[in-house]
Amino acid sequence: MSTYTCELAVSNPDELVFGSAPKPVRCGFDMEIGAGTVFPEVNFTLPAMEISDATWGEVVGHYEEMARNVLKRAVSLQAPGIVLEFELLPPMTERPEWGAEITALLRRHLAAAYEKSGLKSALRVTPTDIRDQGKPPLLRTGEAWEKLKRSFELCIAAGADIVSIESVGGKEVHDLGLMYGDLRSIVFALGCLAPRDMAWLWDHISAMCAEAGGRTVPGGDTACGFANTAMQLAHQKMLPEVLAAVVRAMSAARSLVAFEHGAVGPSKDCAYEGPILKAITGCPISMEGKSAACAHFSPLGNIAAAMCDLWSNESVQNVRLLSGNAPEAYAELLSYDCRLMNVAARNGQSKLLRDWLTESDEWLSPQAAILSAPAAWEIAEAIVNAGDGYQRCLAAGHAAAGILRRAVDEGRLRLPAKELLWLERIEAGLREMPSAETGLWDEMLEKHAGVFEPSSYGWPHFDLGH
Amino acid sequence: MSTYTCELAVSNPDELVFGSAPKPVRCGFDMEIGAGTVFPEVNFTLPAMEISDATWGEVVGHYEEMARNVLKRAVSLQAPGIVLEFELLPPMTERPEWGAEITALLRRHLAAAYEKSGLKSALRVTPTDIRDQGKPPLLRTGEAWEKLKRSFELCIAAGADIVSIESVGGKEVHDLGLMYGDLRSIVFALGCLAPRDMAWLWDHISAMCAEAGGRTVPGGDTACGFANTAMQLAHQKMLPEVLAAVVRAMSAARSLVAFEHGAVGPSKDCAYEGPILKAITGCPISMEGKSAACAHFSPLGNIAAAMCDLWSNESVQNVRLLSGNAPEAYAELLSYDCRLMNVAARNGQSKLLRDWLTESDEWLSPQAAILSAPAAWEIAEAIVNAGDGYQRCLAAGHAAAGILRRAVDEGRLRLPAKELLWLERIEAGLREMPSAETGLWDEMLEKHAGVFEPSSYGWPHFDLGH
Amino acid sequence: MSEPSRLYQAILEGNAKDALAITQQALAEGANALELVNGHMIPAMDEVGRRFENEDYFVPELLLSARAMKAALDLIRPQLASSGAQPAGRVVIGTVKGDLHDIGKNLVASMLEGGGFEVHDLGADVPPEKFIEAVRTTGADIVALSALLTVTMPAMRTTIEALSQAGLRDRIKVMVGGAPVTDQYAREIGADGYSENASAAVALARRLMAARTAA
Amino acid sequence: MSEPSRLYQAILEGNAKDALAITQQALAEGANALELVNGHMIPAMDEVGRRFENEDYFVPELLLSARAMKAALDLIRPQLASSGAQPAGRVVIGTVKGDLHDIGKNLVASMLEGGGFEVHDLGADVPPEKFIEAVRTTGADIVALSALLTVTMPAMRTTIEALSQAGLRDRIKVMVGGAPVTDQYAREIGADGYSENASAAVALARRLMAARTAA
Ligand code: B12
Ligand code: B12
Ligand code: SF4
Ligand code: SF4
Ligand SMILES: [Zn+2]
Ligand SMILES: [Zn+2]
Ligand SMILES: [Zn+2]
Repeated sequence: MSTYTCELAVSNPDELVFGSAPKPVRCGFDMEIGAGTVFPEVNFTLPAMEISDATWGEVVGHYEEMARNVLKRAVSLQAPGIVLEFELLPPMTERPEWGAEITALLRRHLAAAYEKSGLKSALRVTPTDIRDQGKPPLLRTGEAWEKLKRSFELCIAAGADIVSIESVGGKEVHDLGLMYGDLRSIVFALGCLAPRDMAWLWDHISAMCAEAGGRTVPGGDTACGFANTAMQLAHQKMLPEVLAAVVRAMSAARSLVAFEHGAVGPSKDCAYEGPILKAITGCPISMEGKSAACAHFSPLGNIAAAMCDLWSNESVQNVRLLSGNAPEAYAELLSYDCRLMNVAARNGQSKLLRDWLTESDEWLSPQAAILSAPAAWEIAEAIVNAGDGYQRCLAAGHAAAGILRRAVDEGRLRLPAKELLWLERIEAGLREMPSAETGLWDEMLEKHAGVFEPSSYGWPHFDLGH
Repeated sequence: MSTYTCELAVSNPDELVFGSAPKPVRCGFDMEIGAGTVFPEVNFTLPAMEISDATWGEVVGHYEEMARNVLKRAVSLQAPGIVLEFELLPPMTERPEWGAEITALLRRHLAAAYEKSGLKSALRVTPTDIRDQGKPPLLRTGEAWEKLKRSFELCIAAGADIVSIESVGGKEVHDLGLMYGDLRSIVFALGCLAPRDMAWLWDHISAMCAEAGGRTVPGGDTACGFANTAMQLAHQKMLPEVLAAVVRAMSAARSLVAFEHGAVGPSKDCAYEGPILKAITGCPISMEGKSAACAHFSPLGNIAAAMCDLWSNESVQNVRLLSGNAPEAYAELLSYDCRLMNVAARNGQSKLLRDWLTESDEWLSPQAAILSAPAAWEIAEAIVNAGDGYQRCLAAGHAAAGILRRAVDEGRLRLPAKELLWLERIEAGLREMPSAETGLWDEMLEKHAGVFEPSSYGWPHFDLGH
Repeated sequence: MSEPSRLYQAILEGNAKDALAITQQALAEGANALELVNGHMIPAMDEVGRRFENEDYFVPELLLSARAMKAALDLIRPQLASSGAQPAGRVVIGTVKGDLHDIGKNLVASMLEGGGFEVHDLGADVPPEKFIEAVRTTGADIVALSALLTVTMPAMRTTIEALSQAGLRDRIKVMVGGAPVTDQYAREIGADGYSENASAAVALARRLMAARTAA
Repeated sequence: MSEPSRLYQAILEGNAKDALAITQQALAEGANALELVNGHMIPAMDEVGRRFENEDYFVPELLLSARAMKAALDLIRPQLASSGAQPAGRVVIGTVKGDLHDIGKNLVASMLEGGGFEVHDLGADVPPEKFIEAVRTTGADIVALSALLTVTMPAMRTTIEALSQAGLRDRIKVMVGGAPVTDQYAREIGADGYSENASAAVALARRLMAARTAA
């Protein structure tokens, strides 16, 4: 039975707007995400400090304080609802009990705010994908995977309403591909390796949610380790922006696999490929942009909001600002951002505001150009019309490169010479790719021997697809 | 000759929109403020540290770093222009050479960015009003005033494009008025004392700008020490919100005096009374809201943007966030906020976005309710139709209380009982005020003997008005 | 007797005039000073504090009550002193050098007074020497420092160091506060306590007094 | 002779195959190894660095050049060694314990290699013991630590302390980097240098080597 999606859930780009998704998600304390309202998703983390038995009391104190402040702010601003994201730090996944303890603590705060003030809310918990410790990483066996699995189980039991992960399968090859601008390795990583790990991993995650009674929603994954790495490197002028744009599009083919294996949304905030996923799956998406400048700079500040269902600050440390602590300040900022979107929606004008948010960024960066509603929809369509993971990845790449080329030719997008050079290289590279993934295997097995472990991707059944 | 404004520069509330002011201001490197585009005004300050001879090198290093990062971000995001605000810290006004040194440093960075990347920009410099050191404060004589004056002179000479101040005349009485919820003292401070100091002070500031050749623009003042203090206290549930709202409206009568004595805008960011000032004077205004949550929480996050010409983050310390340093992160955030407004303007839809920004907050707080375009315009009209400073202050108070009362009666604004009680108290208090300020003098001179120094307000010519 | 509960009421309502009159009458009728304070006045201020915490009272209500309390207390103090009763503690309070923000400090001072402390308010922009002098002349138990500017926070440390150098540090407890101050910072600079707001400051001061007596 | 400027060109273009072939031929024709390195290869990498700084080159271009440089260098090394020439310095580099981010560290390592340093890359998630062992076995001049997580920054301090305890601290210079690291933090934990990016890291390493020789 094929699990490949062959149809779009959103029938035309005009239906891709913020706040509304064809398949809303109910979870947490009376939250319904994607049903017409955009909610803030507030993310927070520790300031620079060690996590150890000795400091654990302090760690707990920080989370208590962050939860208290953020919820106080949400109540005071009469937010229609709020999602908190708890991204475990690596030691909290290494010792799963720690992650579960914080999960329970946050859940208690949400429960209290719901009871006392009627604040609707949900808690997203994101264990760290620690499976890439080995060289090559072992993804399906070994201690790291055991701990990761246990972390999911305990966090689900401790009250997570949504679980997510930023999974790393394929990244070991993708990193090299990026550094050398080597498109063949990039496609192999995103189209052949990552989807296999995603399918396997998300089958497990969905099963864990179901086994625990189904109260916890399997949210989604993000191509953070792939496309955001490329975006950050492009931001630092280390990689061409056109490469980051094409990688982003191709990464959607990878992140989609979570949904084909149980995820129902809301997708993870840092998955800027979200609009493409929303077009394909109809599931609500979390996005981040200008109000996540605390965590990442990006050329996607406004356009990222255009189709979001949750609006996030990505991550901010519990440091003191002049007004109060940073997580509280970001809770306020996001609440106002959401209010504006919700006002436009209430006035039946979501599409107009969406188009302004898009126009703001669209032609100032190739990375933005491929994320407008029409562009996302075009890439989404290319993906569902293609075959396996490899072909979907290639199709997305071709679609993105095509969008950029047309924009350049028609004078909407102006690129410096060195970016144009790379756009040509990418186009040529895509054209030269074999039509089926088998055509890449020998080359990649040789080139990256020792870098990735084939059995982590199901080898010797590698050839069976995911 | 009377300097009282008797007519509104903006003939109806619909013309009050962001980005456009009847009297744009040209300054700095090719900036034109209020001529159709909203620009970010980025404010930054030192992290927790001492300022002394020993640390001065470090201080300079911080400002170098902040300027470099903020301008880099503005260039990278292709901002159409940017204003930097340098708010002197008290020791930098105490030793005017210090403030001038940083002014020159920032100006150098702006010049370099203009030359290298064509980035338009202007530098606003705001010396600290240190005249309130004594008890009672001496405003027109003594060392503090001499230093303050010198600080203006040196900063103007060092290249400030715009100068502002957050002046404190009348605050010594206003603070007490707020703490005891004593409306008579509040009106006396805002309507009798403050305007006299403002007139005197702004005559001096405008003269200093003119004497230096007129390259430096006298920007404007802010009722920060009055209305923002009330707002912060209301935020902390220490004062009723309705009182903060009425104080805000009355403070416009005070801040207006700067414009009647030489200021031409852009007004100071933290003057949330800006829309009222813009309606009266037609000068561009700087505002701050959700993206200043780093510095202040407020119930005005979106509505504050509705009529702004500059959009500010108020103040953020040079601390490290996950993305980079905070000033750079805020430069990004503000740039995107401005882009959205400018897109709407480009599409001829400023008013629509303005109305959404307004609807977002208007009925969730009395402080927001008095700052919509129609409300601001109504208060502005009340002010210009009234007589002297005292009567303008009272008129503004009546107008604001009236707006709140109508909104309560018509069910648009819902207030808890304890706020309603205070609204009644305020209405009664306003009704009981004498019709001319002379009716307050004896009472106030007795009640606040030793708290304020009459000669600081022109006594014995106190009765001559300003 | 019905007077003291009228006294309770007068303080609760922030009516200084009534509070004074009632106290005067009660004393004239031979009421026990300590009983007036502990049985009626402090309970009234505790209720005021509770209402403030609950956000039923705003600052003006609270300050008017504190003012009524203080008026009545001033009247009673001679009797109290002669009966050997002590204030809850003696506090020297001020905003540190270079910092002119005094609203928060004033609030803390009023609440401490309302809580039965004897408060010596040195105002704003207070150099270390002044704190030292005040500790010496008042015999203070507690020094309370306020700072609102990040650039004046270091002056808290300097003030504490100056108190040490003056040989006074062991005799007193130091509490600190103000928006930018944190618990951690308080510990770093060697203060004995920090609180976020004015009502918590009273509780803190009481804890510090208890610790002092215990030690 | 025209070979070395073709060598310069091959490295500049990141063409490892050509770079190898040209070097081989030049050596066969009796070219001076040191002259090849100093006169052509290092200048080529300097130009690469300059283009990268100027944002004319992206990382892939830079890494391909570094790879070409390394290929040619590996070929020449025996001759260099026999002529007594030394690498610019020996560097042990790694991402500290608990931290798996290695992209930045890899870049720094490549740039250092391109700059003529002998680089021993220990990978990511490297415990202090491993750094100590590597310093001992390689005779390193410099230890370079990378961290991308605020929670692993303290491991930099621990690593430096471990180097001290192992009696190695005086023998080496420590440089640190990674997005959350600051100059100030570097000073706080007793590192000898910090740099913001990979090209600055090469300049820093050269400065540290100079300081080392001077001392
Ligand atoms: C009002 C105000 C002013 C007024 C001060 C009026 C007055 N008489 O105090 C005026 C306008 C004069 C002013 C001036 C300045 N200000 Co001012 N001001 C404020 C504002 C808006 C509110 C402060 C306030 O009164 N809060 C209300 C009180 C009740 O709260 P609180 O002080 O925190 O006190 C409570 C607790 O902290 C605690 N507490 C306080 N003290 C103590 C002590 C003890 C022992 C304990 C236990 C507890 C405790 O209990 C209190 C009650 O719950 C703040 C903004 C803000 N969000 O805080 C800025 C703020 C403090 N000011 C700021 C600045 C920069 C300035 C100026 C330098 C501006 C300038 N460039 O001119 C000058 C400095 C003058 C000087 N030398 O001090 C910055 C400080 C930034 C920084 N780097 O530190 C702030 C944070 C504004 C901002 N976001 O940028 N300011
Ligand atoms: C890519 C990435 C990942 C990838 C890593 C891939 C890899 N192989 O390295 C993946 C997805 C695996 C990942 C995982 C995680 N990450 Co991560 N990641 C990033 C990201 C997007 C980019 C980092 C990067 O490679 N930058 C590009 C390189 C070139 O820059 P650089 O590392 O800074 O290096 C340069 C300089 O710093 C310097 N330099 C670096 N090292 C050295 C050393 C010396 C000696 C010198 C002189 C100079 C120097 O030179 C380099 C070149 O110029 C950043 C976000 C960001 N904006 O930085 C987050 C970020 C670092 N990650 C973060 C987090 C939280 C995580 C996770 C914990 C997420 C989770 N909950 O699962 C895990 C942790 C895993 C672990 N145990 O380490 C946070 C850290 C927050 C915090 N509290 O510290 C960041 C900041 C994202 C964010 N905004 O929240 N991450
Ligand atoms: S985008 Fe940033 S926060 Fe999100 S997963 Fe990637 S590194 Fe982590
Ligand atoms: S609002 Fe805040 S920043 Fe602005 S003047 Fe007032 S205290 Fe200063
Ligand atoms: Zn993330
Ligand atoms: Zn201000
Ligand atoms: Zn300001």
